[in-house]
Amino acid sequence: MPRGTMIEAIRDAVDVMIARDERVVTFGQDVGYFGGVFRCTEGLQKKHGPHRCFDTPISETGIVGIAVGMAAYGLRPVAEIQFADYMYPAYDQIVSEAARLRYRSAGDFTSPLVIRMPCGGGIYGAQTHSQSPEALFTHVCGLKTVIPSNPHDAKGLLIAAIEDDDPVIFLEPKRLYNGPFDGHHDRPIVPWSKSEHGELPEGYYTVPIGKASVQRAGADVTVLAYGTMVHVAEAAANETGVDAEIIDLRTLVPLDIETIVTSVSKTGRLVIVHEGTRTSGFGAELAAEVQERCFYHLEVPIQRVTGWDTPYPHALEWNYFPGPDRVGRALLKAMEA
Amino acid sequence: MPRGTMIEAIRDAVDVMIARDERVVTFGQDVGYFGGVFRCTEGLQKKHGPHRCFDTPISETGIVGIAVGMAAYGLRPVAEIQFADYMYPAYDQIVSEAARLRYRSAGDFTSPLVIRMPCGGGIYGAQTHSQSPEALFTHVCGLKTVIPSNPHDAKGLLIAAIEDDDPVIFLEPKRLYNGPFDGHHDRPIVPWSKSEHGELPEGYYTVPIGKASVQRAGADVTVLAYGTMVHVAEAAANETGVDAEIIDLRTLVPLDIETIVTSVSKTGRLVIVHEGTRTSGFGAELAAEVQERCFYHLEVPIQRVTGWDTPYPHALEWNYFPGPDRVGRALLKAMEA
Amino acid sequence: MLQSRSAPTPSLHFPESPTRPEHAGDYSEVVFSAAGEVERPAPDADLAAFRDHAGRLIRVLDDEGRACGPWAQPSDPQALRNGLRAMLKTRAYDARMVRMQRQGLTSFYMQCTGEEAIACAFQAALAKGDMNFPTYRQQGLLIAQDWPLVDMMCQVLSNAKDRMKGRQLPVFYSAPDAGFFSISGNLGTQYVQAVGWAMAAAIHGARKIAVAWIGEGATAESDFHAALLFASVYRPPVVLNVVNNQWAISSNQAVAGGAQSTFAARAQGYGIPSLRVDGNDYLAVRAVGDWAAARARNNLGPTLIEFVTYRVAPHSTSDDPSKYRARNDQSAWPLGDPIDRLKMHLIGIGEWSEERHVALQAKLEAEVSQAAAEARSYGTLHDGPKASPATMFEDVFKEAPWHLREQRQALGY
Amino acid sequence: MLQSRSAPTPSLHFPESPTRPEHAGDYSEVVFSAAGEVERPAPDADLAAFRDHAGRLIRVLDDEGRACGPWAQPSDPQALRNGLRAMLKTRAYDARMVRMQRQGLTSFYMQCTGEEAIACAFQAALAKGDMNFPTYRQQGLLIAQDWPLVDMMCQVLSNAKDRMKGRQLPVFYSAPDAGFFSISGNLGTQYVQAVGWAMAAAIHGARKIAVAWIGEGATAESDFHAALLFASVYRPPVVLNVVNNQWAISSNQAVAGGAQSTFAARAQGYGIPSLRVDGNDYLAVRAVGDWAAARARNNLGPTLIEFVTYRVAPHSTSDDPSKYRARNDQSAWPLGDPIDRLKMHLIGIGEWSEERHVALQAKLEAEVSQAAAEARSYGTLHDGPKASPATMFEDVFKEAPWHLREQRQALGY
Ligand SMILES: Cc1ncc(C[n+]2csc(CCOP(=O)(O)OP(=O)(O)O)c2C)c(N)n1
Ligand SMILES: Cc1ncc(C[n+]2csc(CCOP(=O)(O)OP(=O)(O)O)c2C)c(N)n1
Ligand SMILES: [Mg+2]
Ligand SMILES: [Mg+2]
Repeated sequence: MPRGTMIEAIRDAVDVMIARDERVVTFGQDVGYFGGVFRCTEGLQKKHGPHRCFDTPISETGIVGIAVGMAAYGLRPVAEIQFADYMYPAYDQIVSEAARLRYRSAGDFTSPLVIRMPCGGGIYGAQTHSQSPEALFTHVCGLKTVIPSNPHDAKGLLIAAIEDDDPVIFLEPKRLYNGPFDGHHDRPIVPWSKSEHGELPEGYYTVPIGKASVQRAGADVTVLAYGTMVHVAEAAANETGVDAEIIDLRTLVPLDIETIVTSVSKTGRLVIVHEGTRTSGFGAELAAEVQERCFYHLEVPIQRVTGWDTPYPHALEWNYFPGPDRVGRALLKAMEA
Repeated sequence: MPRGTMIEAIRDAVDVMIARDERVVTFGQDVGYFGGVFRCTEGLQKKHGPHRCFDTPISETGIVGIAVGMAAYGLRPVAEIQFADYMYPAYDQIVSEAARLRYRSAGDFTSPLVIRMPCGGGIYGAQTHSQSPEALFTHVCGLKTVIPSNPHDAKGLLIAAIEDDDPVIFLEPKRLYNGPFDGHHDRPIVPWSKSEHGELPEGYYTVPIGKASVQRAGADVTVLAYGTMVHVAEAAANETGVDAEIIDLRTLVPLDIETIVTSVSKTGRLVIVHEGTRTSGFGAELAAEVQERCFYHLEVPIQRVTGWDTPYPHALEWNYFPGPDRVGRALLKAMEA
Repeated sequence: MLQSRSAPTPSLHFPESPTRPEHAGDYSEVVFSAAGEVERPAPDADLAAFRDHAGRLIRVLDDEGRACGPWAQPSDPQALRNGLRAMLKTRAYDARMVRMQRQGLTSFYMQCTGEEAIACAFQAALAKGDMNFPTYRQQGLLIAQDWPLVDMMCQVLSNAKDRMKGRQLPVFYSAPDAGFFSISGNLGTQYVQAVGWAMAAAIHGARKIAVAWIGEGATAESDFHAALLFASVYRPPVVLNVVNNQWAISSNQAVAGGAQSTFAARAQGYGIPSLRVDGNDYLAVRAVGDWAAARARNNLGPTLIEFVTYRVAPHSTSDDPSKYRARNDQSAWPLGDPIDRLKMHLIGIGEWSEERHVALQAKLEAEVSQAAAEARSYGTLHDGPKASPATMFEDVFKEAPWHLREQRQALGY
Repeated sequence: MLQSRSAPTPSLHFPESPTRPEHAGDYSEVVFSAAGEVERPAPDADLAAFRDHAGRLIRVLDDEGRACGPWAQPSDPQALRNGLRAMLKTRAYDARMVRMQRQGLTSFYMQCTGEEAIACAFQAALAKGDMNFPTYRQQGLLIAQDWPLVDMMCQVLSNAKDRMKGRQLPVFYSAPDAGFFSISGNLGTQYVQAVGWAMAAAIHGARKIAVAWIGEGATAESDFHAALLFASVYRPPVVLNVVNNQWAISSNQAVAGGAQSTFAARAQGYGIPSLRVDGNDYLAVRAVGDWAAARARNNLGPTLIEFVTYRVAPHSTSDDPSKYRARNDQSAWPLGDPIDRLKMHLIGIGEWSEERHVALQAKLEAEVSQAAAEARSYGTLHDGPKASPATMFEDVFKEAPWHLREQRQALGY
């Protein structure tokens, strides 16, 4: 199986879909000629023409606004927001429009669009290039929220998202673009080409939205994670020796509750890990659901290991990031009781 | 003690503060001459002049944008968003600016503003006049989120919010403007003047931000509620005969965790009630925190009774609204196990 | 450089309505032009040719109801009678729906009284396949196409035949077959969507145009800016309509920035040609609509049109304008009533009469009554059949995921 | 009305940069005017007096470095030498900070090379108490006030003396005492805040003005519209500056709508007077800055100024313009270098010399080097002292609530 980066995976997915489906167009700031600041659309304008891949003005409101109109017309727009931190000007169009159009028109009009955005920290991007706002999407009914942790899933999920008839928020952990990252920022960087998780099949394929994957089987504690945190959790399990079952959620809404409940019913212990801020983060929803469904299986309190309730700081990035040390301590604590 | 409506309470609070503090100004759509579509600022322009109470263009972005600039200058702006459902165009200014200004400038500049907005359903307002978006604020560090359930608290909390040095989101359950509402929409409307909860002291006073109040003491189940749901929960307790302890949170962030933990440690059972949509709603945060802190006291799973994960429908409003029947069933179920 | 000692004390300007309940109505500040006075630029003229149009008012009908000037089109009496009929029917429909709301058959209603010419005449400039992105005050677009009144009424009544399944506030119609996009409760959002829809049509080489609609108050919203900007940059086949009816609930158009410059002028700042039109003049609206639609169809790019009109009715059934407008406000409005003016024109050219008018009015009222009776038979908001609670969980997604199925079951369905 | 059979196939316009790596640089499309050509309106002139200004370019220095035309102010050689010094110091500072970033002492840096005149000359028009709401490319505002370089560098290095406690990305300064508002990473947001700040000043009768700054690319953001609208409606003492440096990362100003109309033209659509100025001409910037600031101070309302300039450097240290700009792009830029032009002027009027210039340059470089050494001594991003992790939990709120205290303890502090 060939290997590739997450950037290549995303580019491939859009490329394959533009070629397969004349409804697919992609656009965003610097997306056209330049190919995006992370180069996820590099070469696509040259290959497919500006009417399939183009630059937009710096207006997230406008980017998502035209995407809703295009999707209502029948296209399959794939809009890029340059950083998830800059999605807020588009939030009204996402929440009030894309998410509700099918419902309010009882299916007369729909909004099958994809909004891609790099998220997460680990690149010294400080508070406006590091955010993980997934909970602001999961709270909004009508949106699907997807976040891959490796190139294979990124490509397959993005193709599935483009084919999906509902609006999909597609979060890309930017720290994973060029290689897996387990939180040990002081160790040498591993590229995807050197990682067992770096497989990137060619051509068209999909990874289903709504299905989690078990990244690492284990018997003692369940860990729910997504994006970068999947790799951090794996490192923490290996380093503590705790026999953790690590579930990579891949899709947050709709959630793969079955896989989660099966695992927690077995282990009786749960640690939830995410990079976004803690209060009202997506971990809260996971904890609330699991405590209700697995109450009589749980042997210890569910723990959340998350970003702190502060903006993402620049110099203190690694004090903010929930790294393998913090996750490892939670695993050990879960085993204590 | 005199009685008054929640509208009078809010108007009083702004009036008192404009008179006391030359830094206080209020503005929003239809807020000036007309006094707001819910009449919360009626008469204030006439009394204090247009420079203290004025109309704005229909731009929520602009309303909060100028409020941030004014607050940075040293004023105490009280901005009205006509319905919470229309706060999304202002979300960027709220999240990226008001909430983070103190942090990013290490206190060089601050943003002591209040954003008032009517929220919640029960008036046949359909999906864009009924929303309860509190969880979209509680997830944002740097914001305080307040929601009163009666005139006394509304006035005291609003004065406290205006005096607070941090940005405060002030949610006003519009179904409570003219009277308490226990969810029995088919029964005669009770005005605040006829309700024991209708007390409205005159003049200046505050209700502290960050303190919950025990609306009804009880021994068997704890109910966490806020806004309209406080009254619904009370009706449900009375009607089922379950000896519930109903806690009116009043402030969601910072949360009064002590009062909550004390109560749940005593009752061992918890039902959380809110009107907003379920997934990633504020109830999730409450459940996550309580299961962690009270794990060994909990005798049954924590239940959430919430709005469904759909937009708020017009004709089926009462099928959407989490009324006393649904809350009552949760109370009984909590007592079963 | 510091101010001189004599600098005035800093102060702000707070725009006020020209009139309030304590005054007499006064619209003398409304910039207008004599009928026939404003030139008709070539559709592909340079932006410079439009400069003055932003500050003037295209009018075809003069005070005697004669059509005059370069915007007068060859007379087509049948088309004009159709227009008159559409306006009358819209007014009759509004009157009936307000009554039904007062009777408690539904929760809410919004009229377009006085503004009927705008939607009715503009719709006549459109073709099958074009798409309007209307506000809540463009019911005329549907009625001008003879869209079934019963269908509209069922939406207003949220009854069993409401195609929106009782989900939307009354008047928030959706009718793809009529080129009528689902109305949003959020002001402005659809304005930029129309630009996106037009971009999509052009990308696919389809000969369809989009029409964006917005009130003058809502031009303050961010989406208005985004729409103008994207339309300016990509030049898609879209017509950008602004209905300036002087009021946004209680606030005068001055609060939306209408005192410093016109809404038509906004567009020119983005390099988009724009016109300002008497919105109570059916012939002017139709002529300008044809002209702008042709520009879009001929790949000449977007046009913004400001329709100057007056909101005769309250904002909605929840509103009471006596609290904020002069008592005689309407009578101070200088541009008259669109129905009266078209009627006068048709009578003047010998194509209509008082008798035919009265007869038509009666016929339309009967039609509306009959539709109302039928619609009521399918239920009303508080009475009779309506969508099953199970439908509440549909259409959130194409297929309901497990959590919505669970919630439906929890509700007992 | 349907399109004729011969209607062109619908298509969109996709704005392209005039030049890309495969072409030779070309800025012949930039609208400009000869030095001295553009009139100077009275500060309280009607909007009509500004119409043409949106499409022309105010320039004072001609190709020989002579000051000419109505915008030339009485010569003040010492003020001009101060300006030259500020620009040279800014350039030396930028060069050094890029080097420090390349040495790995910090994560990121942004230069303003070629744009120094704008911030340096504009700052000279301001008074103590006024407030700038800058973007990341207005370091000149601080340097022109001789704000301590060490303080700025400590912010860039996120070290122990960084007043922002290492929280912000490098160059996101904050300096209330210098009238320099905290920079946001979110484009555009501060533009409308400046309007609010100016409104607050006017409400309290304070004789202070606000200055809003934005790049031409970011004028696409919604806050730009909100700012113009609120400024138009309330007429507060604010100057609205747009720095059009032709590029927004990889996209040319045409993508921001600069090909259809100028950014100065936008304002006139809102009824706000606007001017377009050669941003590489220190004298022109200073003259227009004085003029607009005086308008604000005299309660004459907002002014928008478009500064036409060129981004010589990459967008940031993370950017590589060779991927999207012509190799000789800079040399095709017709408005020259602001430092060279002011130097030529000063030498021309006998107030400067090559020798003094070289000496000043050397002195400033030494000053910068010394500051850099001192700043490094307080630590760098990856090395040496910095803010304690405990500080991470401060300033989220005025007082940390229990949950932040708990989190701080969980981190071990
Ligand atoms: C985003 C948003 N903000 C506020 C409102 C509340 N609102 C509904 S209609 C209206 C006035 C609109 O005035 P205008 O655009 O002039 O249209 P008109 O009612 O005159 O047709 C307001 C403020 C809303 N629906 N959406
Ligand atoms: C809301 C938002 N969207 C996108 C970005 C990413 N971004 C940072 S700078 C930039 C280009 C800005 O160009 P311009 O406004 O012309 O300023 P210049 O860099 O040329 O000074 C972009 C797109 C951002 N910071 N904020
Ligand atoms: Mg209006
Ligand atoms: Mg730029």
